[in-house]
Amino acid sequence: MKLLVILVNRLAWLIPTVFGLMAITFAITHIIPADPVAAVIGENASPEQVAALKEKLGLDKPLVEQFVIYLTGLLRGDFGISLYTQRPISEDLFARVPATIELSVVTLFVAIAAGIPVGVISAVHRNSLLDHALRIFTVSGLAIASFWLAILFQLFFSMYLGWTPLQGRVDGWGPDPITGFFIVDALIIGDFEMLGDVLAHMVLPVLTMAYPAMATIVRFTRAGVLEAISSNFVMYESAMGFPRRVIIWKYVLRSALIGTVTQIGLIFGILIANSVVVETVFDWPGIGRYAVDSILNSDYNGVMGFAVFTGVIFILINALVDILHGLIDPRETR
Amino acid sequence: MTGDTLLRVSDLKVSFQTEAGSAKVLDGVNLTIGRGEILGLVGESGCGKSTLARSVLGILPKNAARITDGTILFDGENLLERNEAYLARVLRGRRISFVPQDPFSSFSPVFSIGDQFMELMKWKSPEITDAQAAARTILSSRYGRARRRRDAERVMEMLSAVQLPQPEAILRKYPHEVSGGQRQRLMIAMALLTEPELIIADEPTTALDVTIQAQILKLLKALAAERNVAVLFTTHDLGTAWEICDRIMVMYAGQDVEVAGSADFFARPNHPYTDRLLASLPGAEGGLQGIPGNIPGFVSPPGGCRFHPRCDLASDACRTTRPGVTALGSGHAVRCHHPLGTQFLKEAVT
Amino acid sequence: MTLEPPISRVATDRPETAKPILDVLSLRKYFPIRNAWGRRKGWLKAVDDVSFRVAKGEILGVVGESGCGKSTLGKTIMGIHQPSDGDTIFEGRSTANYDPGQARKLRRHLQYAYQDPGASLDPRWKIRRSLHEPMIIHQPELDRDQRAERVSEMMRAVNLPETHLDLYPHEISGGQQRRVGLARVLTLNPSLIILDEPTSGLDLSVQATILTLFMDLKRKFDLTYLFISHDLSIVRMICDRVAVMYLGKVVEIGDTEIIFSNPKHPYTRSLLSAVPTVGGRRVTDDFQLEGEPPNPGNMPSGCRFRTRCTMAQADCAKAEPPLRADWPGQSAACFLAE
Amino acid sequence: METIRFILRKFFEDKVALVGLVIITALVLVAIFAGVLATHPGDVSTFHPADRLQGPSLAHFFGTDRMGSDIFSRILFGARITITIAVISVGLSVLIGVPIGLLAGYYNGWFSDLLMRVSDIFLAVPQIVLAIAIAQTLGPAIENVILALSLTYWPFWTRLVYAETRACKNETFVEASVALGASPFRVIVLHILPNISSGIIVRTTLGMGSTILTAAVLGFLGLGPPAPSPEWGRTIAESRQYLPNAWWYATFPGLAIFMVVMGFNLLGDGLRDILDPRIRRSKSNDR
Repeated sequence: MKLLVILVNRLAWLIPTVFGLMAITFAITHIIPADPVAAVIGENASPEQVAALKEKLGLDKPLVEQFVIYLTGLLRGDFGISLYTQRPISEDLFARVPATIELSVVTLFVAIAAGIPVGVISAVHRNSLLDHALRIFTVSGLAIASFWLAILFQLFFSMYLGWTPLQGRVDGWGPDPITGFFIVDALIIGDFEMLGDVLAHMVLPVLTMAYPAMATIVRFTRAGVLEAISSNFVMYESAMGFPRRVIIWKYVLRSALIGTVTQIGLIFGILIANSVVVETVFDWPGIGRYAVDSILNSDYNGVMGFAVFTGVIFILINALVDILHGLIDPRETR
Repeated sequence: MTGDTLLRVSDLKVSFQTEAGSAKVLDGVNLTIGRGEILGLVGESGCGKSTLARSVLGILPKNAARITDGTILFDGENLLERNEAYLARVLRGRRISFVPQDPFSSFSPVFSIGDQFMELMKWKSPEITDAQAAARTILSSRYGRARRRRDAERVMEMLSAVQLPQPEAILRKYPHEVSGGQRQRLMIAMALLTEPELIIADEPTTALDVTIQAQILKLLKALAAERNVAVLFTTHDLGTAWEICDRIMVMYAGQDVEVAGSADFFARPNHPYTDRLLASLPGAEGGLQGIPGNIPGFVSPPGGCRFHPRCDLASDACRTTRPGVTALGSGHAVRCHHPLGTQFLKEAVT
Repeated sequence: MTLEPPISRVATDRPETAKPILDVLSLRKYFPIRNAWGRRKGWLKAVDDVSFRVAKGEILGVVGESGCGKSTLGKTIMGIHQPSDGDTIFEGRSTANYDPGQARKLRRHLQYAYQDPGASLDPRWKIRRSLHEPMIIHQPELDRDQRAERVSEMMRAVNLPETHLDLYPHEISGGQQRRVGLARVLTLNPSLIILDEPTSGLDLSVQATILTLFMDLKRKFDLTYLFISHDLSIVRMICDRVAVMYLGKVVEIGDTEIIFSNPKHPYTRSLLSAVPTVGGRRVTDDFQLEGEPPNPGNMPSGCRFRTRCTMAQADCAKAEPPLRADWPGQSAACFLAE
Repeated sequence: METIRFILRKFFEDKVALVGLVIITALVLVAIFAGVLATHPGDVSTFHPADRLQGPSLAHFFGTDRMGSDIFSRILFGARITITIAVISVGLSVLIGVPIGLLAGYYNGWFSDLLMRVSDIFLAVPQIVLAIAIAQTLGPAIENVILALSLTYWPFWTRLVYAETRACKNETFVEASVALGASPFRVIVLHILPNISSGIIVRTTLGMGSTILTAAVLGFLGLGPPAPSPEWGRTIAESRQYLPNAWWYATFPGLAIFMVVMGFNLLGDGLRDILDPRIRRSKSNDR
């Protein structure tokens, strides 16, 4: 019953949030005193050229009308036309989504698989030498600029040691797109050589993105475990002689994780933010790379399309995380 | 005292490391419990009664607390010489079990009550022999279907013994879905399920309302008698101690000061602290009297008898030497250089 | 609604000039119960049609178990909660028609001492500053020295050394925090103090000294107390009259000795029989009351106690029994009480 | 007074926080005295093409860039830009966000709800995404970076202060002050704000770190101050085409970012432990 409520509330909240996001991006492009037209055709264009372009882009209409056009377009999945390539932005974005999702999912998996045990161990051995070492390691992960880390990795592992490919998603063309996720596609066609190549290309981008994400997971897990470990039920279970590993890895960890599941949204935020620069450095053909290309080409529409698109994805992920939290926390659902 | 001695704590000293220095929280405490006996451990907050209870269970915080001296003999074996694995596997939960003060937070909020009962039975079922429990390894921790079924029957029997209505429904619930009184009944059920010889109950009714407290005390008293389980019952409430205890021991600032049979304890207090404590009870004869002064700190406690700064009868001996045990007959013993004894009785008469 | 017995019937140690200082008239405080959608699906009737009168100079005890509404009652009288209905008349003035801010100004002489005075003091303020604050708010005409003088006076009254003024709340003991809490409300020269669970969490030896202090201060400052407590032995010892609450209702009210020696309401009887008495008969031998109070958001019809009452009959489910003043110095809300 | 002494003593006990404090102090000093400390103070705007892409040496500690400018000196001047961006944009966000959060948290009503909904929408999207959009629209300039960061960062403070105000409002001491008749202004300014201030201070410190990182990303993407600005992120972006030979070109500016952000994070973590009143209380009550 309560779960249904969470579900409906979250979904109902989605609509104003997405609407608000669109209002913000519209405000950025139309209210902030900047002249996109000038940026496209240069300072020296004649007034007639400017007027023509404005009309073509719909910039000569009243603001409200522009907003309505903008909104209805977005709701149809129409992000407008790229000022640079003159192609529909949504086409380009959707074509690049699988690359970004594949990278993010693998990264998230690596970060969780490494971060949770490290967080638990760090908390259990609180204030030990190990804990201090891990603390320095995680604080570093949050302090490092990921584009710099990416470059250092490239410099060392690819250029100096030659262990990993320098950049790109795969050598050559990659598997024929079935799902668009190269790992899955390589598995489906059973081409393990291809799979190895795909994985080799992923190592560095995944490590770069996973480090700060893992650092965040370690911190949340550690804090959650520390809080849970000082609760009365741990004392009770120790007093009743439950095995220590059952107390820590079953009871404490479950309590700690339920509290921190809501932070997955935050971690996705970190991933999205980092994907922009990491995809650039590794020449990874995802939406982050698209955003950077748009910036370099002064493609306002492309940048805004990216902003709205990632914004909506992020909002959806957060809604899912909330619903997931409702599912696994008995205090929420019953 | 009923039967032979089950637990004998002798001269136990425990200190905690704090920022301010070493806090001597227990200062040579003695205690005995016979089989099937309910011993009340009474004292005000910070007297060390919970530390004593946890010392017996072996769950003092490892980093901060250190047992510096003394023995804890349980059924003849010194627990302080046993390693943690043995205590956790063989003693705790099986031969000595625990009823906590706060029944709400002592359940994990994210597992159903039934899950937590079965977790207990998985590790602590009375079917497991001591040898099996001691030898437990990660690999041998499987929980067979047949034993699970028998354990589930035990759980159901016990839930009806603690008078919980609709036991199946309760097992499916989560701890936040049942009331405080029911939670404490569940805690008592868990403590008894493993068929222990000693239950350590740490202020088990403090968090409850007075009518619920009466129900729980009644239940605990009846079940302990029925199953011949000894109970170490800590409380700050003298009335509660009167209700269910066979004997009562008073602690002050980490020292045991007096122990006596329940009736004797209230009728003939011999330690000045016990006497003043009874005089602080609402409705005490001669009007309400508190005890001036505060409980001393543990880092640099007063020497000798720690009550001496607040005691009218304090002499030089009290300031330097911890009084020995003076036996007054029929299990009544006091640790005081100037026990009130007969002189007090005379005053009370006049 | 039944009126209370006239004041003249009260016990003899009451002051001669027993005029009412506080009249509580059909006071109600309902909290909305919302379903998961945020819609109101009912009311939690924390205080439901409570009326009583407090005479100047007396101590009225309000007893009951957790969730019976006794703390909400105190806070509603104080104006911390807006009443849902009803009125409180303090020193002859009604507060029904004022907004909370104005009502508070009017009720400077009505003060509330919190259950946990440690938490009622700003943890980042030294005690001195917390003691000055009430006067800064209510008596801006006083200068710093005048306030300091009054603060010193109150610290002496509650037997605390003035050196404590420079400490933070967490640096003093629970008993001392209670004394500071009292000193704080006393600076405004109140005539009625609502004491909310003033002894809970205190050790026995400290509790006794605090109770002694209450009696001293009452004498010294000519105070009236509304004494909210779950501890029946303390209430019996210091209160002139006592009101017993169950699920938002006063089920019995009257002179302390009469109620404790001859309770009329079955709930009062159960409550009294649950209190352990050192040296007396043991509760564990003969306690009868079964079950726990029902969910206050979903109350039984008629008499609220009937689900646990051994005497309950069919009529008890039909109507709520009124508070009957049928006995000298004692009223009870039970159809069957004789 | 003893509070200050307490905090200082704690700083010296907590080595990690002390390291953070030292790094931040060094950063501020470097930013102020960049002109004095730099070995080639003119190299922010003058070029020596003959010396381009030289490795680290005594003449050029961190080597030279594609224009032959001294990277060490440029990093010192870059500290000025970094600190200006971080201080002003975090400062603006705090100034906007904290009062809104306080008011929305203290009062109940549709206006509070509206304010929180608006900040929720901002928070529903990663900060960098909106910042990129705004900075791109405004064009590359230091003041535009500051504007983009402030506009996207204030809702974070509103949310934080709102939550803390709500929690604080439920504390008994606030209820007690209201019951005494204290005015809302008095309660907010004298009771609530001081009690939530330690959280704000800690978050401000940590926020400086994350803002420096975000600003560096903007610089890296070419949305920061334009060339020939010695902004660290931009310098790293420039270096990419000269890898792997000119390894120093990318390494040292990145190291500078890392050190500074690390300094703020360590300081923030340390302050969290030092200022948390719960920790203080429990320690003073330890037996």
